[in-house]
Amino acid sequence: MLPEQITPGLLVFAAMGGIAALAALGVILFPNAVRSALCLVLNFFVLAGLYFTLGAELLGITQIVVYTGAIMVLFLFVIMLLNLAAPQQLNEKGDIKKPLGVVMGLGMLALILAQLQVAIGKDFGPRSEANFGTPEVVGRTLFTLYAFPLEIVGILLVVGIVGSILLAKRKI
Amino acid sequence: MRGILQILTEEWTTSLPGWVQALLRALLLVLPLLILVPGLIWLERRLLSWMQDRIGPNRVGPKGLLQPIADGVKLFFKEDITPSHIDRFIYFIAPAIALFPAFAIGGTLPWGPLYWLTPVADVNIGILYMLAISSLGVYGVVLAGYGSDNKYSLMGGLRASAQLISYELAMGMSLAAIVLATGSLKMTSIVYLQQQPLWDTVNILQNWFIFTPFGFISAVIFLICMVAETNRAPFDLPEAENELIAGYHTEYSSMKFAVFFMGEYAAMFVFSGVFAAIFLGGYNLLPIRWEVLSELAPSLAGFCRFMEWMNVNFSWLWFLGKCAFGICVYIWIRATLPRLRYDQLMSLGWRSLLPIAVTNFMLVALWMVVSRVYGPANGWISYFVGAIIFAIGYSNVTSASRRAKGDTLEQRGITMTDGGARRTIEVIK
Amino acid sequence: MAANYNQILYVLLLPLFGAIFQALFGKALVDALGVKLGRRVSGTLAVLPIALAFLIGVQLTQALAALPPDQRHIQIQFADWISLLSIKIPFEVVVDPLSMTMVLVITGVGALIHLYATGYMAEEPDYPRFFTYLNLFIACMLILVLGGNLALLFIGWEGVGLCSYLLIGFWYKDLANAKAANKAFITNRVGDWGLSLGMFLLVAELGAHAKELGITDGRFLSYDNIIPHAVNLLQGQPAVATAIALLFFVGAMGKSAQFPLYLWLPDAMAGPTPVSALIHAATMVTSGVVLLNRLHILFELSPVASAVVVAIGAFTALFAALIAFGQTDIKKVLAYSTVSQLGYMFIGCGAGVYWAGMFHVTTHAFFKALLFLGSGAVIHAMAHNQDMRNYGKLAKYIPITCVTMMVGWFAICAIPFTFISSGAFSKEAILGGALANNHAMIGDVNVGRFAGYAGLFGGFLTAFYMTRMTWLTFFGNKERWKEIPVAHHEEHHEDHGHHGEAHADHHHGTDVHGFFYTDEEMAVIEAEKPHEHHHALDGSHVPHEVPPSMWLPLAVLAMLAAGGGIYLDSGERFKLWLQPDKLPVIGELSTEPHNLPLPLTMISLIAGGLGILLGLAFYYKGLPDKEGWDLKKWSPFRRAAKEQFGFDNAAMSIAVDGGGDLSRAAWQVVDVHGIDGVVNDAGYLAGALGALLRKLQTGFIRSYALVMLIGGILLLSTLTLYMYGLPGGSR
Amino acid sequence: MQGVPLFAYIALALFMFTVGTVGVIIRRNPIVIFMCVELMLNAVNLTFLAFARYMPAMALQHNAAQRAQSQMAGQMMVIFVMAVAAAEVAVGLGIIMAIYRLRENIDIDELNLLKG
Repeated sequence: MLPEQITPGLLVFAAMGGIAALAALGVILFPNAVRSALCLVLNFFVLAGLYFTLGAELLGITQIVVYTGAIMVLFLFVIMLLNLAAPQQLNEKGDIKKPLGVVMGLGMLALILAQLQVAIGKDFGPRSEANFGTPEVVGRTLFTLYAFPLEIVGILLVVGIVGSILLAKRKI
Repeated sequence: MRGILQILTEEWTTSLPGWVQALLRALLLVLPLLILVPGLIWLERRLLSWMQDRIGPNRVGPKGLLQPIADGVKLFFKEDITPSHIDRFIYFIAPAIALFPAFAIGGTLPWGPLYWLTPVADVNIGILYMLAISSLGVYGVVLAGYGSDNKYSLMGGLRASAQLISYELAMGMSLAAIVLATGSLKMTSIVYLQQQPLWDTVNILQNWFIFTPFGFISAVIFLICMVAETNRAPFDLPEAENELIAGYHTEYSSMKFAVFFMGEYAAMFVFSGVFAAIFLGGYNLLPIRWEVLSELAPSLAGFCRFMEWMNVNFSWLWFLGKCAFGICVYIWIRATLPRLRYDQLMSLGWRSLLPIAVTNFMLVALWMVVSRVYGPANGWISYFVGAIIFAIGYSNVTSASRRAKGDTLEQRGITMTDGGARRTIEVIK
Repeated sequence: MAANYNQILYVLLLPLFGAIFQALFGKALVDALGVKLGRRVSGTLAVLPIALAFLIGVQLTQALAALPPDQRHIQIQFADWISLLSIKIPFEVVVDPLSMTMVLVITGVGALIHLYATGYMAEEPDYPRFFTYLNLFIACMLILVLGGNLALLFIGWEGVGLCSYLLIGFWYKDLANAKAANKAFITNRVGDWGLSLGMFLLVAELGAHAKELGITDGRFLSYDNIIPHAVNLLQGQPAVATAIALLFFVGAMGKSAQFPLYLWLPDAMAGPTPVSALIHAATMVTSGVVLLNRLHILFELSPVASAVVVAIGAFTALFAALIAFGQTDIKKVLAYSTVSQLGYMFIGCGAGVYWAGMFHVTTHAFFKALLFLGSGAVIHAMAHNQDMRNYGKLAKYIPITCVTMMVGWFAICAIPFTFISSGAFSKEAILGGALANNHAMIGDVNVGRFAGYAGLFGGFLTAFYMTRMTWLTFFGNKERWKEIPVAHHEEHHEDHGHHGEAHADHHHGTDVHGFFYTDEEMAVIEAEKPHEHHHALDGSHVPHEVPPSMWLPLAVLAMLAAGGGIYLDSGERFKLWLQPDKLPVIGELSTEPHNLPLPLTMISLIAGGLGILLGLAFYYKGLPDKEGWDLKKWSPFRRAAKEQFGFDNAAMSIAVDGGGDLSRAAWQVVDVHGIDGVVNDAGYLAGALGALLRKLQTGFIRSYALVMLIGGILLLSTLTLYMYGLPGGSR
Repeated sequence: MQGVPLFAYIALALFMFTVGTVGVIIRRNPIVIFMCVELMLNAVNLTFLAFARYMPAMALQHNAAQRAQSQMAGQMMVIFVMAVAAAEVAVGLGIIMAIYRLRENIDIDELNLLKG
């Protein structure tokens, strides 16, 4: 399960994974929502890099376009819009939920790790073809085998758009 | 045809280690950008003053050519003011983020048919990469606006985030039409396809996308969107000086301001390059296929060979020329058009550009299907018939909605929230 | 000629696209182009798909006719539709002589009637809606006849029922029309009940014996599985065969207006006249005959069922013919005549001469469409007054209509040896088949033969009442609309009506007026009732001939009615086309009866001639006093006939009042005390439980998340314990 | 990537998921909670992709078509997760904005309309 030797790839992964993990921690530790959001942007950006290392180049770039470029900008927009009117910070007073939540979270981490010990053995290796993440291959699969889910997702997005417009408009 | 440049550089470059090659390619992109930015500033000021019938910078150096250098020196030595009560980390990182995409976008631009020199990385997902990186540009502006702890800056940042997201969609859709037509996201193959016969029929001309109907529509939409994406007039609402002082960079001074400045001009340059590569035939000088012409007119064969030679060896020059043309268009637009109102900006992006881009995309699909089955002529006929149907439907819908809702903001149900006090903004027609 | 039978799909889809186009863009078109031009364009676009479908149909029919007779059954599967575990129902289309005959009738006559309707409905504000329904009807009818399995037939069957409902109630603001539409729809449900039960029974039987019969593809509803296998399946079980056949016949009765389910058809005349011509005379009502033809193998296997078919057909033919004597509304006369003619078709089908039934369907489509369209022209000329008592001497004013309608009259009177009376050819075949054969037997009684005699008498009646109608309308001694009694001016609305005036004082419980309206709604509807198609008819009225778009279809149909019979009959053309060799079970059937004192044609000639002569004798001088505006002077027979011999009243009071009482009883006893009690108690119980449980809902989302996480951890711990075999778990 | 075991990717994803879960519980700002949900979704995406790239040895016994299908399934899931997440964010932020407009406050502990 653990690597036998240190390779350059491992070092790169360690660096990226470390940044991603720290950024993830930052999301929940910064009291300021904008900094949380920035940490999340960093996390997503590094994740895109990790997708590249996994060979999924289209998904990596999509991750940047969708998450970093659109979703997180929306988050920032909303945070700033709400701040614009109400500059006071939300007070993050501690209560019993905080320590309990952390303990429970660590418990979950430990339990799942224990499961993973058994589940992931040595017989997993990077066995997919190298070009499995190119636009051609992904597109071909998406529009043949997964055409119906794609259509449904399209409908979902349309409904989402209409819904958010309805929510945002005062007068319809 | 091998040119001097090829003979001189190919063997030497390809013999270097891979990472050195990559570094070399990156330098070949970034250095010209950095060098050209002061020139651009001079060009803009001179051109703008010429269009506005005044003289412009003319004191430092011949024709004021050294003015940008003087400005740079001034900016370097100015006092660097940092406001108190700010979010320091965000405040400092914002200019860097603003500069980053401008340089990163250029990574897939091909400057010539010399694969070992350019582009920096000819990735499979070139256009997507370009869109992804350009979508990161908004962070610089938004964070600058937020980090400055200034109401006007914050509003500028807010405006920028909404504006950039809105126009990115239309931009992506307009490029999607081109991607559909070429079948590839690679910049080099898009340029290569533009060297094919025009409209699949005219053998002697190159198929620059701006000459095809769908490409022309895409080009117009892309042009508008790229102006909006670079926050240039008439879409410079994030830094509208008469409403927001200077918007997101109100609180920046000295070098940090210079970095924003540089980022903006670099972005203009790079977007012009993207426009040139996708719509204007890339590094080709003229939309003429010389080898075909020389077969048709043997008397011109020598001239054709010469032109081909020019094309190969000075491709970077033609490409730069097209970029310069794009920048002149930027300046021309800035000199001509007044700034849009915010709701006009949104309405233009969402209600005009996006539907047109999407329709164009679908029409390209129609054209491709029909022309593959029934030949190019029928393909074009179906494209135009579809376009006319859409135009009629679109004009009907818009006129109906205008009749139903009226033209003022209030009648259209738009109100603007502004710092707790809510008021409906009336528009005087 | 190698034809591409896939083109049949165009025949199906063209009218459908027409309907969709009319529905989506018709109104916009009329708005955009202005009323006059818009309606013209919209009408043209409604006629066009039908005409195109007709042309394709002709081409395919020619191709089919070129094939040898035993290859003329082509079944094409276009797509999967329903695919269950063991039953597969594809979207399939059958191209054979039967379906192509109907396609030609539907699209040919349909196109003519569409054309006619563009003129007839020119004043109608809801123009595109009308053509939407009309095109949709054609599409559904084509699905009905072309569908390759019973499920598709059922779709078409319901579709035409729906279109019929929509079109009868086209002027839905007039309450009587809405009620007539409801009546038609609800009466048809009875038939559909039979059809669906028959279908289920047949499928259950086929499915149960699929292995023995060798049906492997699971398409139990498809004709190419039913028809070859039905003999093997049902030969040994006559009771089942009879049950299935009778259930299908119930379906056919509903759609084809056989006694006692004929009730809706006369009321259906409330719809616009082109609708009456297309749906309630030429096409939809014949779908029962088509069904019997399609599944004739089932009826061949069951002489009892055939006898029932024959008996009901004969009774309907006579009963409706008698009722027609008491009608004063020109369209009602034609409606009862339609019911009567449908009875003839069922006599043919029951007697085993299925092709003759279809033959009569075809000729009837020609002359009855002609008669209806002609009556529409008359009504058009007479300011939408439908009462024959107000007509007279119209031949002078509307000569084209008169001539064409005379052709129709002559065709329906079925006078042999005249060669232009197309009804004669088909009716001879039907009656000959009934009299010559002994297929329809119950025990030792040959029901078919009695039906044949009844049919001969019916021919006499037909000639009589049709002569009455023609003479009252076009000839006589005076132009009676110039002297309508004052009291009668108000009364002519009644002819659009539902139950007629006899029901005005007849109470149906609280819901007096109809099935769905309350009194308040009624009042509103009455107040809003449009009057645009009820112009006053008074002494100063001058009838005008109809426009070309209306008399052109009349002329074409008149030619068909005159020449169609002899063309299709010469050289047994129609018989060889539809049924080239003997039937699979009952074998060869003769249409030449030997047990009559005179040849059949002579008897028919006498019956028809006598009918015409008697009619002339009665009505030559115009309207006799005994049928005048004063109902008190009428003879008892005629008054009874006007009220359908009391049958309508009886059926209505049993079905509507009885049903109402039953429902009220169910509501007040079963529902209020039984079901509501249980439901309410359950509600109280749930409410009490909820009141306890709501204490748990604090409303703090984070607490919920925490609890969820704790639950997840508990699950994970169990799993881990299990995996590692710690105390309490086992590996 | 060369030399990186599958476990490394999965462990990183697991860590991100845990952080997201804890964040949902301990933070009071609904927008941050939302971001934590996104974090969890991305952790799952990473898992999908890692498994898509690292197939078990027994997968090699399948025929080519099955193998291709199994290596594409993970990416497809990621695409759908992204699309659903985009829709979710659009609607969710819309709801937060609407709540803010209604109550001038978005503290999640003040929003207890769900209280029974």
